[in-house]
Amino acid sequence: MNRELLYLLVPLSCLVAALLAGFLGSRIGRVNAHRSAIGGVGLAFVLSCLIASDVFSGNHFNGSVYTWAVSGGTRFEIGFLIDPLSAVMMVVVTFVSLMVHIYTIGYMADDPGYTRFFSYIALFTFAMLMLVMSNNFLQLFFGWEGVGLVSYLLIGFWNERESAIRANLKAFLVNRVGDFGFILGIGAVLALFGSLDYQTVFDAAPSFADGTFTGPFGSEWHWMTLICLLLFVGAMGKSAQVPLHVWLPDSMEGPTPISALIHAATMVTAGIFLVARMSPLFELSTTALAVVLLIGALTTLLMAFVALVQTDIKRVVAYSTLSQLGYMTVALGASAYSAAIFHLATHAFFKALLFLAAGSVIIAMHHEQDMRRMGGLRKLMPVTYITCVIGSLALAGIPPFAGFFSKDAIIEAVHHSSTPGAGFAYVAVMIGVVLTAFYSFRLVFMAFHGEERMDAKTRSHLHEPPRVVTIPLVALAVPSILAGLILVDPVMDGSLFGNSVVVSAGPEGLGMTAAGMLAHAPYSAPFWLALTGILLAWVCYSWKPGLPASAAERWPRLYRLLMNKYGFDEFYHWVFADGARGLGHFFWEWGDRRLIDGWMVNGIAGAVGRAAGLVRRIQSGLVYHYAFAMIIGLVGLMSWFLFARGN
Amino acid sequence: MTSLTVLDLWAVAPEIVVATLACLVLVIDLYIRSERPCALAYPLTIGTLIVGAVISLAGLYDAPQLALNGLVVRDGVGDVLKTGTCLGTAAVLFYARDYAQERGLWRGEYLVLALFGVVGMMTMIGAAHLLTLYVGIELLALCLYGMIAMQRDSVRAAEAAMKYFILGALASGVLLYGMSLLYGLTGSLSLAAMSQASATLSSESLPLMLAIVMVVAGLLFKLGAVPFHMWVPDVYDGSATSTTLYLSAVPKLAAFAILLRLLFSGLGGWIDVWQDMLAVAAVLSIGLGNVVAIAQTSIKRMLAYSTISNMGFLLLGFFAGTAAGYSAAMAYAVIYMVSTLAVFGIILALTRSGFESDLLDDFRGLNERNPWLAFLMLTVMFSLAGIPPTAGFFAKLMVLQAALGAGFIEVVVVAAILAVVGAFYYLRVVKLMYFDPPEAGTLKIAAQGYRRATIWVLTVNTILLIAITPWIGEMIDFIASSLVHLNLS
Amino acid sequence: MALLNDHLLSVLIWFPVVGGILVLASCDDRRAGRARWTAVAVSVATFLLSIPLWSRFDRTSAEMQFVERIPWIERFQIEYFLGVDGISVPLVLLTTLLTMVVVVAGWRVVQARVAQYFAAFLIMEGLMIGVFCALDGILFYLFWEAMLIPMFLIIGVWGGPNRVYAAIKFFLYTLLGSLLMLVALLYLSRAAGGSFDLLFFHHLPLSAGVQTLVFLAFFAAFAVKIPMVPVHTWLPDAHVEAPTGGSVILAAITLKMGAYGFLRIAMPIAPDAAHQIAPIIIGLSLLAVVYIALVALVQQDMKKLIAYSSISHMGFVTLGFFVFETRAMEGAIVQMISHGFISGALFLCVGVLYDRLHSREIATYGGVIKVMPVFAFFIVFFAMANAGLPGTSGFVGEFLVILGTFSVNGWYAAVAALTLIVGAAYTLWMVKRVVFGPIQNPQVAEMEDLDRREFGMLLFVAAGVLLIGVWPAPLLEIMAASVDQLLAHVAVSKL
Amino acid sequence: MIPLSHYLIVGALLFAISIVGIFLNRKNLVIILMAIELLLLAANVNFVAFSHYLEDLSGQVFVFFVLTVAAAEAAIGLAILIVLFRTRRSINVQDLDRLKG
Repeated sequence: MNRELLYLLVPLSCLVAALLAGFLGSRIGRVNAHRSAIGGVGLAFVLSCLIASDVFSGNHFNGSVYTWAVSGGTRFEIGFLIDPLSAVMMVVVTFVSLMVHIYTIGYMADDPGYTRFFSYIALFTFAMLMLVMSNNFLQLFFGWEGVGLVSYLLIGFWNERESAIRANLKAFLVNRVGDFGFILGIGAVLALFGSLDYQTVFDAAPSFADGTFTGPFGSEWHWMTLICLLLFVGAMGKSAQVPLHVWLPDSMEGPTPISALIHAATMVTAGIFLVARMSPLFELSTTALAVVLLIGALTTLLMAFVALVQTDIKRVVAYSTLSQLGYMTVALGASAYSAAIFHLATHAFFKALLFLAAGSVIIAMHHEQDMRRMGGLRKLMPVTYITCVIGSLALAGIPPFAGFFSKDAIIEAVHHSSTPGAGFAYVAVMIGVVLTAFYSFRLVFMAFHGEERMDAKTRSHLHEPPRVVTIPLVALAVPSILAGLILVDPVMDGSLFGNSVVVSAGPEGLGMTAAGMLAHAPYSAPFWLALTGILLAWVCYSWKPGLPASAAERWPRLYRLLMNKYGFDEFYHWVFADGARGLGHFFWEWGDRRLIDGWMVNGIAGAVGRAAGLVRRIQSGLVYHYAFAMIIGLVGLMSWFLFARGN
Repeated sequence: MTSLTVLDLWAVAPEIVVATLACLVLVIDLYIRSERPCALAYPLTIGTLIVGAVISLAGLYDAPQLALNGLVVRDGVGDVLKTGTCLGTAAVLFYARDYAQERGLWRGEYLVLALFGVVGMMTMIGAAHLLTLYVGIELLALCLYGMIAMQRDSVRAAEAAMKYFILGALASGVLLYGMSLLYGLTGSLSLAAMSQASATLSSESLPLMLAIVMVVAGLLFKLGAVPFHMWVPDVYDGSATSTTLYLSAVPKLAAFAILLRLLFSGLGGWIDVWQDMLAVAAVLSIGLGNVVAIAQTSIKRMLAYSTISNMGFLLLGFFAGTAAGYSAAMAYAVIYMVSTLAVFGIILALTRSGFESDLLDDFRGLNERNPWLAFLMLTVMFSLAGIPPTAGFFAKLMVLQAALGAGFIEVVVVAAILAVVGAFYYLRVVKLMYFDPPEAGTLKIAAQGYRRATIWVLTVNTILLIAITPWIGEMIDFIASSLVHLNLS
Repeated sequence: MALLNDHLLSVLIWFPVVGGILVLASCDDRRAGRARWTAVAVSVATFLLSIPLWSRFDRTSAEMQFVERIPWIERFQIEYFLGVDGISVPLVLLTTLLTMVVVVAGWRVVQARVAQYFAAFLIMEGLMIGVFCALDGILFYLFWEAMLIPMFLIIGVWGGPNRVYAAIKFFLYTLLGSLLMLVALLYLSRAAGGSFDLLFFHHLPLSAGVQTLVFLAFFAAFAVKIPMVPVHTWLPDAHVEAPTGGSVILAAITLKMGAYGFLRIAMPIAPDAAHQIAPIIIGLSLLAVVYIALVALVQQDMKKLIAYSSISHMGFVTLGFFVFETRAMEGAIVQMISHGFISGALFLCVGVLYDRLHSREIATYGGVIKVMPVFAFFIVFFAMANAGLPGTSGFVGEFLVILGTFSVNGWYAAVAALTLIVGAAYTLWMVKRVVFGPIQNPQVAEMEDLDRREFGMLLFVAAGVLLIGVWPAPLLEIMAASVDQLLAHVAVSKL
Repeated sequence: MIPLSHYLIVGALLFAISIVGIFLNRKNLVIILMAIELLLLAANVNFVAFSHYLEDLSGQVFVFFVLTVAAAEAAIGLAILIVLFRTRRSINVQDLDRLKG
């Protein structure tokens, strides 16, 4: 079978599925809707696996499907670049998406927007695939905005909820801030390289490495730095890096499957993917890498702290996602792109797992999300409990779970990195390890251990959700345990990604192997830090439950700071939302209505009118006035001639 | 002193015919009484005018000819204008009939005065000599005074007549005084001789300037240009609408003619003296006319001010002093006459006994009452405002082009901007007809049947303003060709 | 057939005009049905007639095609001179396309003076096509001005409560600019020895000072029409008061006439002045992008909001023109077409709501999606297109303009790119308040979803938006040669 | 023998007087009619004087026409005056202000 057609089929099957479920959903009914959606995504998953195996046997592909437009000598193509990086992404995306599709059948069972939901997530898969499979910036941006759109639609899925539609608007706009940088980055790329095709750009990049221009105040700028920073702004938007992270926690307003698929596993990692994809460019600008590293480290640390105090089960996971994204970004900054993608993949699995687990708890609790009203669930919903613990262990980075390998790879990479700021980043990720372990097990202990704090009514019919919900949990638990173990060797010896990402300064050089890492674990700091975190969590939330409260009273200011998430939201709302509106009002009232319309337009009209009234009064109706006027005119003309013209 | 020849008679044939037939009408009206007023006089009058038109047109392409010892000239431009005058007057009387009958104006004298007015205009048009010029002007003026004053029971008409009379007399006095000075300076009363004198007499001489200023002032009064415009609104407003129609539409041709005869044929050598005067008058007229028209509530007054601004545009073409300018001005005069005929025709058609539709508010919701008349009115309004594709646009286009061609670009820009102000009050009429609901009372009035013929003529008259567009070039060529023999510089 | 071969443009111009007069001839509301059907027939026929323009157009040549040239007023060398190039063809097609939609849009909504309504639109269609085809200065001006009359009546007769003010403001605002343009045309013809041939003007040597004056005169006309800040204030009023169809035509086509004027007249005739004044125009364009966007943000009236968004988007067009860069200019032209579709569609959407509740206030609505899911789909789609979402036509223009501008000046591009944020902000905030959220107003709960007619017209436009968004290549192909030639011409100084 | 200038000065004076008479007079319309006659006379004086000094008769012929016209004007003027008086019961110039603006 012709390869291109195969590649084309992957996204298209999802698109068709989406259209079917979306436009004909009401006709063909719920069951057929979800069948078609799952069928489409399933097909995409199978094909992705085929393609992946084909790619790892060395068949890469880079070609265009059709010419989108030709303008000013620039060809804008739609095309695919199939290499290990995109292959891995495809598999991860389609797999998680498939799991979420199945899970959704149970989770959304009694929701009126059932078919709409399926069409959305299928559409999302399509857009995400377009993004990862693209071989040029245009299509990348297309997918980029596409996932943004679907995320917008899905966060606001329950569109009669004020909070939901506020959250989705916020998400879209914050992302647009990122895109603002992104599109300028693309503009810079086009201006510099005259092409938007990855290969052309990457080939040409080294020759432009030292190209500079004078920025504001006569400062010297490297083109590469500018491009990379602009592109990274886009990445910050999508991957919710500080200070553009504010939309992600609110996005939890969306249904849980979405939080799992879009806001944990796939979409938010698009930024990471972007930077990894652009690694040939970023490698040329140390400045950019340093910035990436710094932002990553900050995100890791700040968000992890916030996660400590959250009581909403989904928000805890959300902030942990932010923190983990920080890890990946740090890896990118340390130019350990492979490690970043590695962590991206494992994180996709266990974070999706955690979200779905949280989701299943939420179903069982009848959409109660506050952990303070849970507890003791482990007896009632064992499957969920076990899978959730697996996820948490993976997240905390306890060997031999998936998270351990990827996170360790990152820590090692940062440890050995020469990027400016690596030292700070190293400390940050180390602290991050403790916090991660702490908040993830805090969740476990609060939700599943201790006495039952829910009301009797809820308690009475608490039970394990149906199989469509648990099967995906189990299915995701498997890679959460094994993915690391399997993948770590090919990643570390660089055979997995090959040359699809730059491997110069990555952990590849460190000769790490699965066996080696496992053996080395008991003697490594991260391992013990993680255990400490878990222990602390046990102490605070299982052994001495009073402790956190007293701690909160002990340091009230710190506590409030964390509860307010450092006040980013308030600040943005005050400056941007209110600021823009205020400015708009001012411009409209004073600029348009008063200055232009009031004074200029209507002012002139009024003046003419008044003049008319005035001149009109000269027409007094008295004949001698008329005669007088005539004489004046006559005399005027005469005297004008005598004096003005006479000499 | 050469003796009278047939050629001389042929040269003044139109005037003679119309004058004699006018007397005939007078006599007939005196002796033949009929139950309906003017049952015989009216058709005879129309006939007279048509005959006059035909005779004028008959000699169109003959070589220009001075007659009666250089008192009159018969040439292409004269013939065209005379034809226009006759036909225009015919249309006027046609529209005026119902209205005048309902107001007891429809008497033989009315028609006779109208006819003698036509004779006066023809004399003005054919004048080659200050004497004929003056006699023509006065003949027309006297007829107009009479026609206005004929509405004996109306206070307003009497007042209008009196004002017109006083100011008109003043103006013609000034004109006459200027003529006397010219006579003294050039030693002749014939325009041809005057233009010869321009070779010797320098334009810097003070008395000449005074003379020209006075003459021009007199002419500007006849045109109704600022600062000699004061009579226009009051007279338009006070007279019976039929009379307003008569005095607003047709005499503009004659006015153009005397401008041409006196300033070009006679004083052409001193163009630098009168050019600036006309420029000033033109701009002032456009400005004042357009601005003050905005403040009017009576459509007749509004149209009076619009006349003032339109005469300003006419002057804009004329003062350029080029061939293009004169033909532009002449075309402007013709097109303006047609538009005026149409607009007053519509007003008269809307007027019914006991209901003067001379207030702007009477046009409210006309589109509801009578879409067709509303549409005709719309066309005329846009034509007067100079919006394409109407003839009015081309008229303005030509004068602006002429003025610009003569290098008066600032004047053109100012005129263009003032035209925007002008557009406003024409739009207001459209607004009243189309955007506003009709007033309860007016509906039934308009519901009465009009004379079919009237509507038909009106339609032809108005649609002409759009329909001419494809052939506007031919029309301009025709007018220009009638001027060629003046071997304009 | 020979008629269609040799006089296609004349047919395109005069067929709808004559059709309009025919509709007018059946001039009373008792026979409204016939008027409607005739109107539809005429508009569809016109569209079909305009297809050969696209199919038979030679994309490789930048010359004028389908040229018709016969003397009209010899004395002034005014000619009946028509012709189209790659820039005008898309605009002509846009006109014929949207007129169909508009005719359908006014189907049931307009009950008073039906015949006059449809006649006005048909006549206007012809005149607007004339503007895009005329190559003689006076002919251009004739169409340009004559088009005001039907628009004036449409706003004034079928408009909202404040229609009189809006209509007169619209008319006088435009007239003032236009008359200055007329003076400039007259001046040029004097300089050109009497001819009014625009293409001849293109090669007319002019001194720097003259160019500046001429350019400013044209600028007065076109800037008002586009409209550019600060002469834009007629647009919100006109849009708000005009009936749906009027708003659609205004936004979709009338505004484009101004932009087209820059390309066809102002820039090529006064290239040096264009370069000299470009910074100011770019400044105004960027002002439009930001300032107007902020103003749009705070509008309470949907139509006003969309009107302001139109101004903001037209800012992109002028920006694309005056950076003198191929991609930017082609992007700008695509933006013109796409904005035609999108803003038109948005006005149709508002119209749909207005027909149901007779309110344009955003506050009146909320939770519309509950009762009108199909409609909600469309309005969200068009809103996204308005916010420049890739895959829709709105993206193509903005993308190309920003890219092209960046290669000229990064800062311009940066300011322009702010529209990604603010543009999304005002559009989606409106959507949020209108479409989503709980239903507060009980009347909203009674609203019915789209009927077949509305669905059809919205689908039609949506298809166009999507097509251009996914595959703009043909559109760019048809204009490429002409744009290159234009830029080459403008690059050469006349001094 | 009297030089031309004297006649011209007389003419000019008459002209000035008549004009003043027209727009200074607030009371009686008849005075205005008289002033108009005076105006024409002023011109006539000029014509006669010029024709005499130019030895050209046409000027004096012109004067005859002017006199005729003057007579006609007087007639019409008085007629209008009477109409006015009939409707208005007054020939006061200041009362002529119905039409204005």
